[in-house]
Amino acid sequence: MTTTPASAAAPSSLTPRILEAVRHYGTLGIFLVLVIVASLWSDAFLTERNLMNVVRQVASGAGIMAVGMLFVVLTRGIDLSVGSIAAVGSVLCAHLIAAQGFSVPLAILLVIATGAACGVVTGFFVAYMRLPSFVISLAMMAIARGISLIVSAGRPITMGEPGASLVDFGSGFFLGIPQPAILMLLIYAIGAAVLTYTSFGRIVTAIGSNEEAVRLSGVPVERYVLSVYVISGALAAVAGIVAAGRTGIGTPQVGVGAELDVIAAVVIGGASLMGGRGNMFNTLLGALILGIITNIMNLAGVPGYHQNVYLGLIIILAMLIQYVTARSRR
Amino acid sequence: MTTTPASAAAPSSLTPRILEAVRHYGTLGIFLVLVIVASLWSDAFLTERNLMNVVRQVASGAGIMAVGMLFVVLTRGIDLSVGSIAAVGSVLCAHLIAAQGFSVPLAILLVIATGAACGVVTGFFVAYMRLPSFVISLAMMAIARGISLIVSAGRPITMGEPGASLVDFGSGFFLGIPQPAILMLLIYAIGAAVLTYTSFGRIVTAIGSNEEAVRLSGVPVERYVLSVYVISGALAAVAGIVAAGRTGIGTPQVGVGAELDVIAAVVIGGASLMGGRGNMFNTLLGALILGIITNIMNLAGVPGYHQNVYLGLIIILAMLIQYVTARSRR
Amino acid sequence: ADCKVGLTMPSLNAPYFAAQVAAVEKAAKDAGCEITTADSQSDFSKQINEVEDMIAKGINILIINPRDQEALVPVVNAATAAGVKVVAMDSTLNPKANFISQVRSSSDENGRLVGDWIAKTMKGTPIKMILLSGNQGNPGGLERRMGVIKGITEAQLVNEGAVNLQILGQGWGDWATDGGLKAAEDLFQAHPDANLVVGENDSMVLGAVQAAKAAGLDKILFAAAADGQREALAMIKDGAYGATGLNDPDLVGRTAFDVAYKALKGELPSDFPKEYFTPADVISKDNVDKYYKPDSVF
Amino acid sequence: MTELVSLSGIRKNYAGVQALKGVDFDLKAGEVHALVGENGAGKSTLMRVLGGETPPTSGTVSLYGEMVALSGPRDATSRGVSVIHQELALAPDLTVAENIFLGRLPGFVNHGALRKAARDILDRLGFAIDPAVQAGRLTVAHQQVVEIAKALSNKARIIVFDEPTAVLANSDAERLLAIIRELRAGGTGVVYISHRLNEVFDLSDRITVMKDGSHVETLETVATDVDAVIARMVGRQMSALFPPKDGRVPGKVVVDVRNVTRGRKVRDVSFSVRAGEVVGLGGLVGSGRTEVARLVFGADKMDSGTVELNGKPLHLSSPRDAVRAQIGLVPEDRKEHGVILDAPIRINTTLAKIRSITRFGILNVTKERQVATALGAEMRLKASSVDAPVSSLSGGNQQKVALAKWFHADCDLLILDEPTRGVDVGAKSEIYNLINDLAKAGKAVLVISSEHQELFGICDRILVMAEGAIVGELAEGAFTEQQLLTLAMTQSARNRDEASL
Ligand SMILES: Nc1ncnc2c1ncn2[C@@H]1O[C@H](COP(=O)(O)OP(=O)(O)OP(=O)(O)O)[C@@H](O)[C@H]1O
Ligand SMILES: Nc1ncnc2c1ncn2[C@@H]1O[C@H](COP(=O)(O)OP(=O)(O)OP(=O)(O)O)[C@@H](O)[C@H]1O
Ligand SMILES: [Mg+2]
Ligand SMILES: [Mg+2]
Repeated sequence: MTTTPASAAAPSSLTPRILEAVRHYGTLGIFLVLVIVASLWSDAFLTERNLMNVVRQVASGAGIMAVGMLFVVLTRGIDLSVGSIAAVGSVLCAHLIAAQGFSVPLAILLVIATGAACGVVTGFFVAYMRLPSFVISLAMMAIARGISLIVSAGRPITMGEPGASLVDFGSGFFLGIPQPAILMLLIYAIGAAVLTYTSFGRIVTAIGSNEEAVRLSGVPVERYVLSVYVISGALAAVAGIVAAGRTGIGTPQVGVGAELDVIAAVVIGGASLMGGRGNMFNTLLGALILGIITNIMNLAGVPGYHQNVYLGLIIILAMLIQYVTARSRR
Repeated sequence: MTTTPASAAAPSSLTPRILEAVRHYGTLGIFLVLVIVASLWSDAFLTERNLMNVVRQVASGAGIMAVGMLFVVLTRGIDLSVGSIAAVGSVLCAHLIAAQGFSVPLAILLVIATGAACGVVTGFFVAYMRLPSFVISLAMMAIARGISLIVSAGRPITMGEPGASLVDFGSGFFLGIPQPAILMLLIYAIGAAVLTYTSFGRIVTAIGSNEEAVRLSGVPVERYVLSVYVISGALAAVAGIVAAGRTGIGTPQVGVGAELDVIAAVVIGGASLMGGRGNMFNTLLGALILGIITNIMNLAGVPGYHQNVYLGLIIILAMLIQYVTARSRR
Repeated sequence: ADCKVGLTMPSLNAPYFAAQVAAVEKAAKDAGCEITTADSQSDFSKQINEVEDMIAKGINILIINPRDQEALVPVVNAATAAGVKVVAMDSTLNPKANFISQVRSSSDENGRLVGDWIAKTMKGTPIKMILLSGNQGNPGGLERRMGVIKGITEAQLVNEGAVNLQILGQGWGDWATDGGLKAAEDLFQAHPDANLVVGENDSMVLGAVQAAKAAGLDKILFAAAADGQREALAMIKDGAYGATGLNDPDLVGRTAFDVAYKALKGELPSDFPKEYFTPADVISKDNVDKYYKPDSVF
Repeated sequence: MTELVSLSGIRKNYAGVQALKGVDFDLKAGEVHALVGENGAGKSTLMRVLGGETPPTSGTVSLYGEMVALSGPRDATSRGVSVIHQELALAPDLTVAENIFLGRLPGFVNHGALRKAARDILDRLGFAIDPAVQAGRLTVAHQQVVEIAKALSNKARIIVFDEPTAVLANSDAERLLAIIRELRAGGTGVVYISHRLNEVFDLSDRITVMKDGSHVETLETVATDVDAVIARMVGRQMSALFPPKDGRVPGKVVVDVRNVTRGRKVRDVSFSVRAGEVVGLGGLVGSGRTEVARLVFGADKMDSGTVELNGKPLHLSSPRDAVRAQIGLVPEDRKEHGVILDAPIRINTTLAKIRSITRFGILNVTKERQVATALGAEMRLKASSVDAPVSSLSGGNQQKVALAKWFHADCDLLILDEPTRGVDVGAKSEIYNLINDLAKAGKAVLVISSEHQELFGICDRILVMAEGAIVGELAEGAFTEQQLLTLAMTQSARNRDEASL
């Protein structure tokens, strides 16, 4: 009997693309509104110098770490240890260069490896023992903070002459753009490519979307879950190195409380903590949004105690813009 | 025609109960191991005075807030604002009593109402606008911290004579047990009763398991989601009041970073951040476990920098015990 | 020796505190005491817990750098009641509490000296100042900045007969170098006409020095209300950094322990003051050699 | 014919439950071996063993004559075994193409090539599903098609179809059956699990019947008939699948839907259902039936139109309004919308009317157990106890829990969206009886189903939808496949013609 014509509704092929676009514009909308408000609020905002400051601040703050965090969040995990690992990165980098006499490139390699190793520990327990990432990464947060304090004996380590090239990098410009910002953009570009164009990225997304489906497709899920924590740890260490390069010193004070900023950047960028949803471009916007908020408050001279209140209100407003622009999303 | 015998397989009736029990013993197992280790490690641990210290510390720390957090977590949400709301509670309580001349009971009522109001704001955006709780409560965290700084002008407020009854409560004993601890146990008992024996508790849990199914059963999901943030805010304010009672002053420094401790207590207690799973008894154990860890390190004289490392290692070990005892859980 | 020392710090997350810990630990070990150090991680209720735990453990000396001047009062009283010799150091503790003494440098006096030095150095120029504060609600920070402001005001009144001080903005740097850097970057954008940066500690000002360098601002004077961190002293030597107040963690730590130890031995003079200040000074190019030790902990 | 699979003495115990009690099963190249049995008989569990997803407690698995110990799904896949799951296993945030090739994505993904490959497979299946769309945006039926495409793309030699047609309309199911025949002709061995026995007889070479975790009998399809198979499945003779419709007296109009429209999915839909009447809503997949149900239930907002219940206009802004007005909906997506899998049966049962077991907000769990147990018995729910989580039930029994919720809530209008999806014949017949009982008790019932025979068997009249609009109505006596499809398809064709003009 009766073959039915293929029942694909033509409009439905468009819908997801529109929705996809709206999702983009959710974060982009906030971003643009914020930029407009900021430039009206303070003349100093839209100066080249200030904008370069903001991107450099973001690069050595939540920016780079947010890339790793997005990978983690895509798998439905969370990594609270990033700020502490950045501290380890900063301290260890300065220690290796100043006290141990390692060359800058070698020190950087070792530090990134250390960050990755921290990620291996977290990832192992999360992936293979199926323990909740929140608690395990909280434990790693404490451990890494402790290590950074022990290595530095609690005080800043000046890199001095041997670390000059790192400091040059941290404060230098390339084509008028701060070098740390270029590094950050590069990391985002790589992150975006990995997420979109490699099986790794797709599988990571799939795991957050439906872990069981991925497992049943014969994918060794554990390895991928482990990897995202390794990436996050390694990038946190990179963030620590950038912070050291920017100030010329390694200190265990780096990244205290940074985990919340980093996760906030990812979520303001539209990623879901329930996994499977999020992209690099919006995450970058999310990090920039947070950076701009504190920047404009300093420029506009919002009194200290009120800055907290403004920060909170602006974040809520930002999310409301996302709600309005991306209403149909959920 | 056609009747099928209802073939109830007898053995399977046991399964859920066994699993339930194992879930209990996961956290209880950690707890017992920790108590044994602690009493071997330091003679001072198993003294009445020390144990009373620990419960009072937990009561004015993460303990009370964890009850509210469990409700939030059960719905698949997160509330990062608890520490800041506790600060508002502590400052406002002292301000009302010392500067405004309110009576202690009235001040307490007003403060709890304020905490609840903060919860209403968070809950409104989460429940009715469907914005992610992580970001909204992060915003509320900043706002509440700002409010506590503004109200107190950044300085501690001494309650003095008018607040004497509160201070008596904070440092007093009843039947040999610190009064704040009794309050905490009472709150846990009520929380457990609400969770187990009321339709509210049941629906909250169900929302975390499958929000859509609950909505499609005709339940006004939004109201319930709003409520859990109100509970969390109110209990955070209570924690702030207890802290004020313990020290005799209200200060905006209360509860900095407490959110992570509180969530950790809930998760160590076996609750899932993916919602729908968790119970009061284990949450209490989770809070006590965290309290004991720091207590025993102080008793045993673990050096400051190393405490972080130990804390992290003990948390991981604790989770491993949970893994071993509750292996079949997932 | 029955000498068990408990040391509790508001945070270990700052070089100044690290140096203090090192000083107290060394002094305690030299005296043959056993010492336990605890880190309150910026949370005074943690610090209360720590003191409770230490009392339970049976310490007989408590050196406390209190996270809060009021909140720690009950537990300090409890410690004294339990027979512990309590000495506070560095941060203030309400003097109504029962303890032997508090040992610290005087923010007021240091600030006055630093302010005086600034006013002299910038004589004739209207001062446009950027202030770098630690964290909101920190009373120590408040004392430090008010000390400097008082010092400048008083010196200008004395020297010039009028106050010519404008504070363009206040940034928050969380006591750390990168925090100070970020806050200074923003403030320099908003106020390119600034000619003075005052920070509540050296770490933040070190960040501001870099921000100024990056922004190409070279006519700025840098000063900190207190500290004397090694890196800052090195820059004072070079002339890149103006001045800082003397707040020697080593001296404060050692003195605090000595006072407590003497009390334990019953050797402390009965008229020892409840508030003891270590000598104040402003460290500038003129006298930096006296204080600069390239191998110092801090 | 070579032996592809041989399972022998397979036992599987889940903490306390013996899901399989020593089952033998074999599969030859180029045959379709049907596996039938009641809900919970152990069919899916047996296939999970074959797919390497769960190790058997005891027993052996042989592939191509060689004994193997499968280490996991990957191992099974690499040995040419593909299982299409009963419970959909797609990653909703990934595109269709990515889902199809999920286990074998190349290191660097060329999305263009991937989509093309996916489109080829989908075209071969005869479905024009856009490979670039996120899988989560597809209807359940289309998701099922993607699952099938996923298995086909594996070039497997052994393919297990676990109720693949449960969510498909008849016409789409036909297309799938054609594909399976093609696979068989190519030498693939197919295990086919279905509760649609007519399909089983259409397609299979052999039929294995399972009951309560045991192998009952393996029959040559040509040498047996439906009744014999049913008798072995349920352990006795079944007289009729559908209860007699007499004894139902249509009363006054309960629900009156007028000019309801939502976007292009639902266009100007009007109909009414009387008390004591069972009205069917038929049509092809994607014709908008589910959407109509959700609108009447307040789960989605209508652009325009009105719904009256018992003569009073309803303001439907959420399901809550509908439930308060005594409307119930058993949704088509059981797992996502119908039940809370983690929660015990009793909690699911009382969820829509929790008031009935509370006083001042305090639960009376004893009463709840009684209520749920009684309802379970009435519905012949196969469960260890009402405290067992719904996730521990077989698919058919989960569906009964979804139904029980609304029986408990005691609605005036009950909307059932694909109520017997994945339900065994015995249970189906029970559900039909339950629907009949509802009608007899004076309730209004609206049934959406893609199984036309089912609509014919239980409805008093059938509304036919196409492209979001009601295109016709079949009265009792005029129920034929031909009629229904003509209505459903000519309208679609006409619309397309209009569109192309
Ligand atoms: N993970 C599990 N834990 C406990 N019991 C289980 C589990 N999976 C299946 N069972 C039980 O095993 C038995 C067989 O289930 P199975 O899903 O294999 O049935 P089925 O024949 O596929 O039924 P249906 O036709 O409804 O799909 C059931 O009693 C079920 O409750
Ligand atoms: N969440 C969704 N997003 C986008 N399109 C959807 C969604 N749900 C349904 N559709 C589309 O809406 C149309 C109507 O779908 P609906 O589910 O109402 O049809 P149906 O007749 O019930 O079919 P089915 O038998 O699949 O349930 C279809 O074209 C379908 O592809
Ligand atoms: Mg099955
Ligand atoms: Mg449908």
